Amino acid sequence: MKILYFAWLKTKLQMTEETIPWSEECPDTDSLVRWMKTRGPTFAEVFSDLEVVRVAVNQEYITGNTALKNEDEVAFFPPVTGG
Amino acid sequence: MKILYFAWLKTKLQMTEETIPWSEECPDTDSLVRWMKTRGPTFAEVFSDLEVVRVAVNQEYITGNTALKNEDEVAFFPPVTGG
Amino acid sequence: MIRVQRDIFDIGKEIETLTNGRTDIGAVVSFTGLVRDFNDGTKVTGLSLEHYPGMTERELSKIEDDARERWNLQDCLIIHRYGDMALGEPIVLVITASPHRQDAFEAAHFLMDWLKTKAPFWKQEMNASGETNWVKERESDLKAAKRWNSDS
Amino acid sequence: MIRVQRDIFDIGKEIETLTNGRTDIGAVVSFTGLVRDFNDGTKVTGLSLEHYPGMTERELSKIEDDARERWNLQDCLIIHRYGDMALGEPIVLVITASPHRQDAFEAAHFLMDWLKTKAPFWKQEMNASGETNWVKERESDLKAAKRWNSDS
Repeated sequence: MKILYFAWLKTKLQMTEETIPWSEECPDTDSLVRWMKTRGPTFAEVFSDLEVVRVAVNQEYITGNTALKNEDEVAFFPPVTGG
Repeated sequence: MKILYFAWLKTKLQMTEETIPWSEECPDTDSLVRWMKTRGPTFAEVFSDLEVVRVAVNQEYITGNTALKNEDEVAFFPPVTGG
Repeated sequence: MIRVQRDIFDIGKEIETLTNGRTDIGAVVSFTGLVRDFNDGTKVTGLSLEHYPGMTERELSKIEDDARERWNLQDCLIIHRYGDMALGEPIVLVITASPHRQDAFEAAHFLMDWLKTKAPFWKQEMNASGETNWVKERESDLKAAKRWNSDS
Repeated sequence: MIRVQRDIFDIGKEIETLTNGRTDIGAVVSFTGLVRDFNDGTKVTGLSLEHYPGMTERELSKIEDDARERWNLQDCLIIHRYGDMALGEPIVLVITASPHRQDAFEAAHFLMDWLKTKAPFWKQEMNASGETNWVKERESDLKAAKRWNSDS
């Protein structure tokens, strides 16, 4: 799976993009977020308040837990501030 | 008094402007309109439906009967359709 | 600012002039009214606008003052043409500038709605047979103008 | 139509392109968002916009489709820039064209309100000390977007 980070998530994690192989431990977005929190203090901090983190799968906003496949693109970003 | 006509009032009366000396018979806009109706069939027709005739005195819309002086400018016109 | 003129105007140039060199404006809204080839189901071939010189400027200035009182505007321009106009030509331009988009949008909409029922302009349409006729007042314009009354 | 680009754009030219040669348009509304020197009481010296290529275009297209469904629009253009921008430069442009002004006004306002809360752009402001910080979501933008939901 391709994982993308934008805005302050990118700045804090010092990463714009990474590839994670799909595994049975992370079959959906909820479990992916739980796993993210275990990757160290910075990840734990970034994913601590899910109110300020939006999730998109294959460039579409998701509402609620969403199943993931190995070829999916998952993006994490803050509320948008364009315009 | 200077009297101005616009849009279809001007077309029907075939007149854009005229000067009428102030008289005691027409001390205000209501009496001026009454007098207008007596000037012949075209005038009577133009002033027959006051719902579609707006009146301005000295370039300000009036609401209700308004006193007139000899130096006043009185304008008669239909509801506006600009923009 | 208001301008009543016979000549055509350049929308882009007017927006440019209003915003040029300023860094405090966050939102600019423009409205342009154009001569349409159809009105009330009738084909139109041209338009002529009559106005009441003097009173037109007074009314437009009042409308501008009203808008500036109600909304946070940094600048405001109304241009209205009179005389003969071809299809597709602009008739009227309203530009509003504000720190916030809500103000710019509402003020521009208000300016158009009030101008439509207050500024002494009268449209005369020409059709394909060469006939001219005076455009009638629209109920929808009266309603549109009224809704800004209930606010105050 | 939507366009996501780094380059600056010319508002007048975009309006001209959209209306040129047409005689069926009665009303054109444009909205331009500009880089302001102040935000939330802090002096701003420059702006940088990040976006999510691919998703940005999808979201803007959806927003345009929504507007075209809700209002009678003859044309519609959204241009949004990304990258570095100087004070006073335009960030976003929305143009709507309709036979009627109510439709053009409402659709443009809707497009901006929805774009603000849906299109994946993120602003980073620079201040006089050379610090950069990510702009926070505004409660007022969420409210502005919500009012278009109750309509449907």
